[in-house]
Amino acid sequence: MAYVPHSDADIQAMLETIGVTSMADLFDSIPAAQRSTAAIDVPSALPEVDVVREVTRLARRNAELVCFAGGGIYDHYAPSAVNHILLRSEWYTAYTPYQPEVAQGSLQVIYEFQTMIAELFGLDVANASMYDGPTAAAEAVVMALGVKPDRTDVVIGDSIHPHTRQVISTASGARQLVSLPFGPDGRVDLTKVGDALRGAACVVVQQPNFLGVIEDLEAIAAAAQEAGALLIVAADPVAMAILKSPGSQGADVVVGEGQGLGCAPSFGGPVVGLFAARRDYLRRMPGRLSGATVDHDGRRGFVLTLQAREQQIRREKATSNICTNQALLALAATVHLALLGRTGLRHIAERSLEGAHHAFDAITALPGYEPLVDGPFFKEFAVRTPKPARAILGHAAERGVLAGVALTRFPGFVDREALLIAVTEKRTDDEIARLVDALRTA
Amino acid sequence: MAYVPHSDADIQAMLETIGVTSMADLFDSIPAAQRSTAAIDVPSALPEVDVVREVTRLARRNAELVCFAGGGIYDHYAPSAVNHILLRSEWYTAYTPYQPEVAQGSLQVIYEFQTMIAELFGLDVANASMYDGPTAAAEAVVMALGVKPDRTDVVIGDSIHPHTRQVISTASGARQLVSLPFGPDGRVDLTKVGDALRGAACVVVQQPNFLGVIEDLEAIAAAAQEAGALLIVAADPVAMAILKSPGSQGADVVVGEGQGLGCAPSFGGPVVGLFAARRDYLRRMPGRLSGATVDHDGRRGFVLTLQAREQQIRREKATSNICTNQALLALAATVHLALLGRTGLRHIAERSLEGAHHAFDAITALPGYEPLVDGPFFKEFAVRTPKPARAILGHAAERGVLAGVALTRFPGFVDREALLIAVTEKRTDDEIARLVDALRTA
Amino acid sequence: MTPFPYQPDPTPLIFERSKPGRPGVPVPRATRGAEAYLPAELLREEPPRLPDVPEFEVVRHYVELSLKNHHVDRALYPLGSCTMKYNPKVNEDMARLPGHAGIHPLTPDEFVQGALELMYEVAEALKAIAGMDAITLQPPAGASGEMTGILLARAYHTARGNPRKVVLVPDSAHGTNPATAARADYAVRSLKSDARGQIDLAALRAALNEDVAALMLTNPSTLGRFETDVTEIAKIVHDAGALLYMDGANMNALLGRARPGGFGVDMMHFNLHKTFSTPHGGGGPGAGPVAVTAALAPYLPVPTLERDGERYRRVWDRPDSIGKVHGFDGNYGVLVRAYTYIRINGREGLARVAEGAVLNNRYLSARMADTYPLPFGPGMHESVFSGTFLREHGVKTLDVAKRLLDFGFHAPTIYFPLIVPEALMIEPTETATKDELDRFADVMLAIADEARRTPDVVTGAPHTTPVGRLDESKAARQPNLKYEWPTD
Amino acid sequence: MTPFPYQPDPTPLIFERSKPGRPGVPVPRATRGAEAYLPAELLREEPPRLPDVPEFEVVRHYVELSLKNHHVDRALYPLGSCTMKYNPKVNEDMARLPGHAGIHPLTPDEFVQGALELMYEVAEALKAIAGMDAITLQPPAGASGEMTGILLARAYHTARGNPRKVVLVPDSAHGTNPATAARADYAVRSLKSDARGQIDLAALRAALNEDVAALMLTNPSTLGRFETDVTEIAKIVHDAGALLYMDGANMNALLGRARPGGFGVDMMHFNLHKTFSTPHGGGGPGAGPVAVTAALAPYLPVPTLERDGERYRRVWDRPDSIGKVHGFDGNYGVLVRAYTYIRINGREGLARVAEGAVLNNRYLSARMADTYPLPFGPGMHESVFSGTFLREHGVKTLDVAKRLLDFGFHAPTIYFPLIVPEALMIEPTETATKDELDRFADVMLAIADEARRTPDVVTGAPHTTPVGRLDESKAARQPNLKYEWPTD
Ligand SMILES: Cc1ncc(COP(=O)(O)O)c(C=O)c1O
Ligand SMILES: Cc1ncc(COP(=O)(O)O)c(C=O)c1O
Repeated sequence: MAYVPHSDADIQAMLETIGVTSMADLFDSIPAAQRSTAAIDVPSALPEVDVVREVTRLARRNAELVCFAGGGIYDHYAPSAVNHILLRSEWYTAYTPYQPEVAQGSLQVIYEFQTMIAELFGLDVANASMYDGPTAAAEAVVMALGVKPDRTDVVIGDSIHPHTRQVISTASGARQLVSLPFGPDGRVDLTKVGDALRGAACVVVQQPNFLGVIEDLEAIAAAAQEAGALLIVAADPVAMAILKSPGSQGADVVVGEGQGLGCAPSFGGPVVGLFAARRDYLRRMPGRLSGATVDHDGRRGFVLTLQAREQQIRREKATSNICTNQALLALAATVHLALLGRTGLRHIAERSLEGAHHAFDAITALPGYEPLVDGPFFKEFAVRTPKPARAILGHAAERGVLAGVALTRFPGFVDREALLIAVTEKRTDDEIARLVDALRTA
Repeated sequence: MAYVPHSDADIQAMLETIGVTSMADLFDSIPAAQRSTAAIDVPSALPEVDVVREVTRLARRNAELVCFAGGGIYDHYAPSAVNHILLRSEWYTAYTPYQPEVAQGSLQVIYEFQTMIAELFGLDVANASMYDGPTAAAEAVVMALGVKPDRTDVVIGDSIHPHTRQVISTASGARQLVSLPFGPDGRVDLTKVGDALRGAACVVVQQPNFLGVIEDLEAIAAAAQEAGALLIVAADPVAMAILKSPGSQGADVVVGEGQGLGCAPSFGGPVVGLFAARRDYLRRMPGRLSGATVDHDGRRGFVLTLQAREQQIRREKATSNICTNQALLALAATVHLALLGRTGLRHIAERSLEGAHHAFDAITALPGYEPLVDGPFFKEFAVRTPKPARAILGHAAERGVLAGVALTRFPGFVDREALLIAVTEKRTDDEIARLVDALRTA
Repeated sequence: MTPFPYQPDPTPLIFERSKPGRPGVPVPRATRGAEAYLPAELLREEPPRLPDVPEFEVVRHYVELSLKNHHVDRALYPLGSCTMKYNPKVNEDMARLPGHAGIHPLTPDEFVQGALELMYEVAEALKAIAGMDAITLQPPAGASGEMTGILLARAYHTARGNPRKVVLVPDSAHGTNPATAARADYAVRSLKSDARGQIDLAALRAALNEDVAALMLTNPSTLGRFETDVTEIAKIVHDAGALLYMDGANMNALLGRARPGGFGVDMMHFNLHKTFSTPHGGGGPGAGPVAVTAALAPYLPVPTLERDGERYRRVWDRPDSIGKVHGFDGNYGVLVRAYTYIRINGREGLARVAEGAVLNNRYLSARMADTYPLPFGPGMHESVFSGTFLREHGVKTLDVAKRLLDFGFHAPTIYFPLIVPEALMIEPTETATKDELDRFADVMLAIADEARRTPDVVTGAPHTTPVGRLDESKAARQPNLKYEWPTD
Repeated sequence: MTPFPYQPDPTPLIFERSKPGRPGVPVPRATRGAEAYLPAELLREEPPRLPDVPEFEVVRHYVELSLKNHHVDRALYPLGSCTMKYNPKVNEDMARLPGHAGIHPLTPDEFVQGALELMYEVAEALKAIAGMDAITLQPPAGASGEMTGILLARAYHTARGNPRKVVLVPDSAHGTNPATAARADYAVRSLKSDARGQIDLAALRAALNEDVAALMLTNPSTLGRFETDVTEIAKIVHDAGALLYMDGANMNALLGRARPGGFGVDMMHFNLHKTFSTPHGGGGPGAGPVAVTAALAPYLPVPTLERDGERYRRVWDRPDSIGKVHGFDGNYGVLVRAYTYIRINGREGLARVAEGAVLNNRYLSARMADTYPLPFGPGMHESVFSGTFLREHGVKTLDVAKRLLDFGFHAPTIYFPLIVPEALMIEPTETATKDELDRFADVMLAIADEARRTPDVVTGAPHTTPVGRLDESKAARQPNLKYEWPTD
């Protein structure tokens, strides 16, 4: 009743105009056997205030912890203005910009977003967003398989996020996933790359990788090129402020999880998948694209373009089945990056880097905590723990700290008693000290 | 630095255009002796995220308590849509609508607000808002003194909120405040009204009064009229959903605290003062008024009108010195009332009434808790306590309950060990049970 | 003349506003640069060219751009199939509570019991509405739900020895259906609709064989009409050993009135961003939970959610699972909104939603049908009109759509479904008031009239929008997809 | 043509949208009606005629109306004296934290230590900025601060045996100054400004005697100019036993550059809604803290705030206090915003604010001064131009103001201060970018040009706003101040 706006008189008048006598008549087209009469088994209607109380109760059933967990979702700070922009109903209550004349706001934002993502990743074109980082990676694999129709192998670094691997495996239709091990430095073992790549459509690595380590992309790119395989890199856009861009290092497709750009962790969603590629692959890209054009008076305007790639036009021949994407989060990322600007993003990256290194130094100085791998890392690192990582997490949580992620929870890492610890610019020295203390006393 | 948007190059270019060489030169007009060179003694600049942390820390230093306190500020629920409207920068970053062509939004809202307040209070005209309930009462007294230039007495019911009395005394310039006692039912003692009013410019009472009791306004109005004094009533707008309006009962001016209409308690401000009067007093009213008119094409539009009452035109002859008012809160009240509508406000009032009576019954059944007065009450009531009220508040707070307000904190009530307890529609049966339990175990 | 609110034309790009050296939002800084911690060869030389724009100007930029959008909070947004209903404001607040927005998906279960409880309750409600046995909340949108469903079908068939090769898709289906099936490595066979716009049972029987993995049925169909033969269809499909997938995008018509589980559906997706009022966000996010019968439950994505008394946990140990279709547990923030909506409506309110949706659509259809023909009759929650009658005036459906913009309405979905020529697919949703519907009907009739009298006004529309019709072929021929910095 | 975003003209009143029997927001209901608890004679028979409008339509109504407002987040809002600077978004979030927005003012002090600490810190910061000894945060706006100040003066003088009778107010002062003094039962004597637009020392000396309670000085003055004789003025005033009140509305020019306490001010108010970036809210709320010297401290309103170590308390036992000027402790929510602003800026940033404010104004003045004369020269943070040169074309300052609206800018403050004929009082604030100032200057010059070439365009302006110039005299002659329901 809350949101159906009619009075009884309205309803009567409308039924009359329709020419039926009751609401029930409106459902006549459902054969009697398929009509259900029993009430839906959900609780009774509640006033707004009571629902607020209930949903708040649930929110409080989630512990409030100082977050050192990463693994794809990072507790970066989103400036307040991001949310204020998002709260304008012009943005969040609009649909996909199918009528460009009344959607220039959304279309220009997508264009700006595409520009920013392409720039961060060092590539020619980026799309309007994918569901998240892992599904973007799966789309990239599908694209690569399409580009290389005679190849079926997909080579995946073991240093990639296990969830990304799972999503690729589930959702890309890839037939053959070939593993690429990592060495003691946590980086893809370059000596194995060449072999693995023979006959592969693509190789997928992550930058920085699942263990936080920065891969030697140039070497991997060289090997991929040599083998005629596409190089797909799943990159952290925040790291791009300081690291060489994968595009400049030879990647063909760069995907990524954009959550760190102004999106709340939100238990993993909604976040925003990033997808950028070399221009060569433009017409094979998944997802929406906003392009600049002009109206009849020559005014600049934007439209969804190259739609002949998409399901609404191409149906079974589409490059992807994606329709609804994560537009609002792409807006968040765009506003976020605009607010931070060139130097702001760099400060955030450097501060995360510094905090992570301070935490690393302090933690690896504790007895029993040792680096899992020894490659250069950005804002995240893995340490072996003297006790089961899950027990340490419980101990730290009692002290109000989410001390990272237990590697044992991931396929491929189940026997590694280690914590993956992420430090963003949001973590103060004090909080890092609390973390170290929690680990020490665990 | 955060909000000064220039680059060094901008600053250089601007200084050049101005024709000075340094920022310091811009302050040359301040004689050297008056220039200060020492830094302002406030802490250093902080990033936004750190300030959020700090201000959040302060927020958490305020206990989160289930609120049974009233005394002018009530924990009514504001539907979510109120705040969403208020968060549109069109509303909160606008100034007073001095250029009506680009402020029709604000002006129409004020007009709607005036209509709603006049309707609730049963009077002819209402203004665009005052600072709060007590200052609105003070303005009413000033107006009455102006209407009755040969009278100096202001009669005030002892059953009015002590803060209102204090503000009237401080800010109205009233020379003589005459007290009107209340009887055992908590209502103004009608037998004393006639006498007190002789020679008075006005009488000020509150509906429901400070003790929650509903006054017999008709009788007071009759006495006031008889004595040629204005009747000023400070009324709770929420109560107006079910109680007879003071206007219909003979009040000349009705003021009120509008906080319960969609404004957060916010430690007492910003809230919104309401002011309505009979048409006779229109040109003596304080504050802004939005009036309907037409433009050159005959289109309806709104302007600030009758400004000849106001300080920006009349300076020392103005009806009040008010300039900035509480416009945004008036918008909140308008949206709130529009969302609730005729039946919604009634439900809220009835539910508050019912909750208060349930709580009253349960509390006065406890040993040692007795009604302070026995008149009919709306959503608030006072009970004598078996122990000092402050101690009981402490005990209840440990149980997460703000069990009301100790009457002893107020001038005029310092020797009354009693709690003033308010129940709004937001309080669940469960919460009321917690309150009763806290009082029982105190 | 420039319109009000004043809009410079065009709004510059955020990059065009950039001037180096201007401060952004104040952020924490490191004491030492990246070189102190990382080898130089990993570091970039030039920072990415993000714009240098002060906070205030950024805010103004995106406020200004926002004004160039139509949106639900302005006026009717009658996009058929999209269910552009009111997005309650309280949903937004709930999703933003720190206890919901701030939680990390890799937090051990014992510290996110509230989130798991909420998801569990959403799952239970959707199962009850679907009349089905199990569910996954992981798919982040409808198309992802479809994908999940078809992968479940593949797993199901594979477990029975033959993954099969073909998925049947009616010609009236939404583009995501065939695209999904193809993406899941099935051959797509299109099924022609019959004269009623429904599944042609004979054609269905003919198409079915042991290679067919599933039929993807939309019910109500994209014509807004209930597939009256659905039980028969289910039987035919099941007899061939295939599965019946239902695209539940149109559940707004059925809430509390019919349960897909009750008419033989094996798996279906919901669009929470349609039926359950979560906002579309200018294109997303959504959520596409997939409900299934017990036979398909073993294959659901990991983790699944289980309850032990008051405790909830995510279960990963599901050997038959298809795996993961999202990096984490789906669009949780969307689930919070949907949960809020479900609780405010409650059992009574949800049934009213379907009533209101059908009432509003049937009313609007009744008001328009004398002028705009309905080749297949009015639908339940949406109706598909045909604009062919305007051809004689040189006016197309596209023109009507554009002309609507001048009256402050959004256009309907057009040229879909494909089986209606010059289709105008209108879905008012239950949250439109009668006044709004009347205004919209009046405008539609007025446009038909204009098309007869002053067709140029219609074919030249829109006239009042920030830009006029845009050169789409130029956009496609010379793709300009990002800003090019001036080379200086 | 209708503008975009489309706006029906006029937007109906919310009452005109009402139709009985439609549901509003769902609220809790009592089990029994009011009659069950209260005697019938207290109850009204007819409910107040609030509108019956569904939630969605209410939202649309106020969204639509919002679009008819100019606001800071669109473009320059150069109202002199009003300091329409950027209102940082984070301020809004902080004020809405439940721990700030949800607390009750009558909570015992021990449970609101955070609020008291915050207020204490704001008080300390403002005292440091003012260079004064004590402060009250209670006044909810500037005018209320003035009132508080003058009541303090009365208390001070009364304690010394003679409350005195007169308050001196320069002719350039803001209207609230004389209105306040009169309201506090003082006779107002206006002081004519000298040729510099400053206090005429001779006139001041002549006006002073033992009946004068205070001089209300605005510094920088409403011309934006520093009162260079201020120390001398203070001395003269003090020698007569009077007090010097400073209207601190223009503190944006002085932050960190000059402290009123350092030049002899006895009491001053701040406008947090100007200098400290809290939004104006379409007319309010504000906050007008009053800082004073030790001599005036005993009279400050109750409660005052005290700190014992880590504990804060409100002190009511102040026998000499003037009492209360607000029902509770002032506009706390505004203080939270101001505190956030102070902490983000910090000591370095606050000094930059004044620099930026003066730089921006002087730059804009430099760009405009060749065309628009500045009778008293450019000001610090604001300048007052005169539009008399346009008279010969039949164009008034009002016309220029209206014409600006067509270019998407708000108008300056006009016809104030009274000592400048055809005054245009422009304050860009420090948050305007150079680009914005250039655009504004260009438009101002273009309008002057139009005034010469095509004066009708200027005198007929605005041309693009939702309504044209409105009939103000009709509004005043036939006051229509509320909706009248049709009598049926
Ligand atoms: C009938 C139908 N099916 C499927 C979809 C796809 O859903 P989504 O956009 O959430 O991926 C849509 C979306 O518009 C639809 O209308
Ligand atoms: C110079 C000056 N003094 C006093 C005031 C009054 O302040 P407020 O509007 O907050 O009451 C103003 C407000 O515009 C002002 O500009």
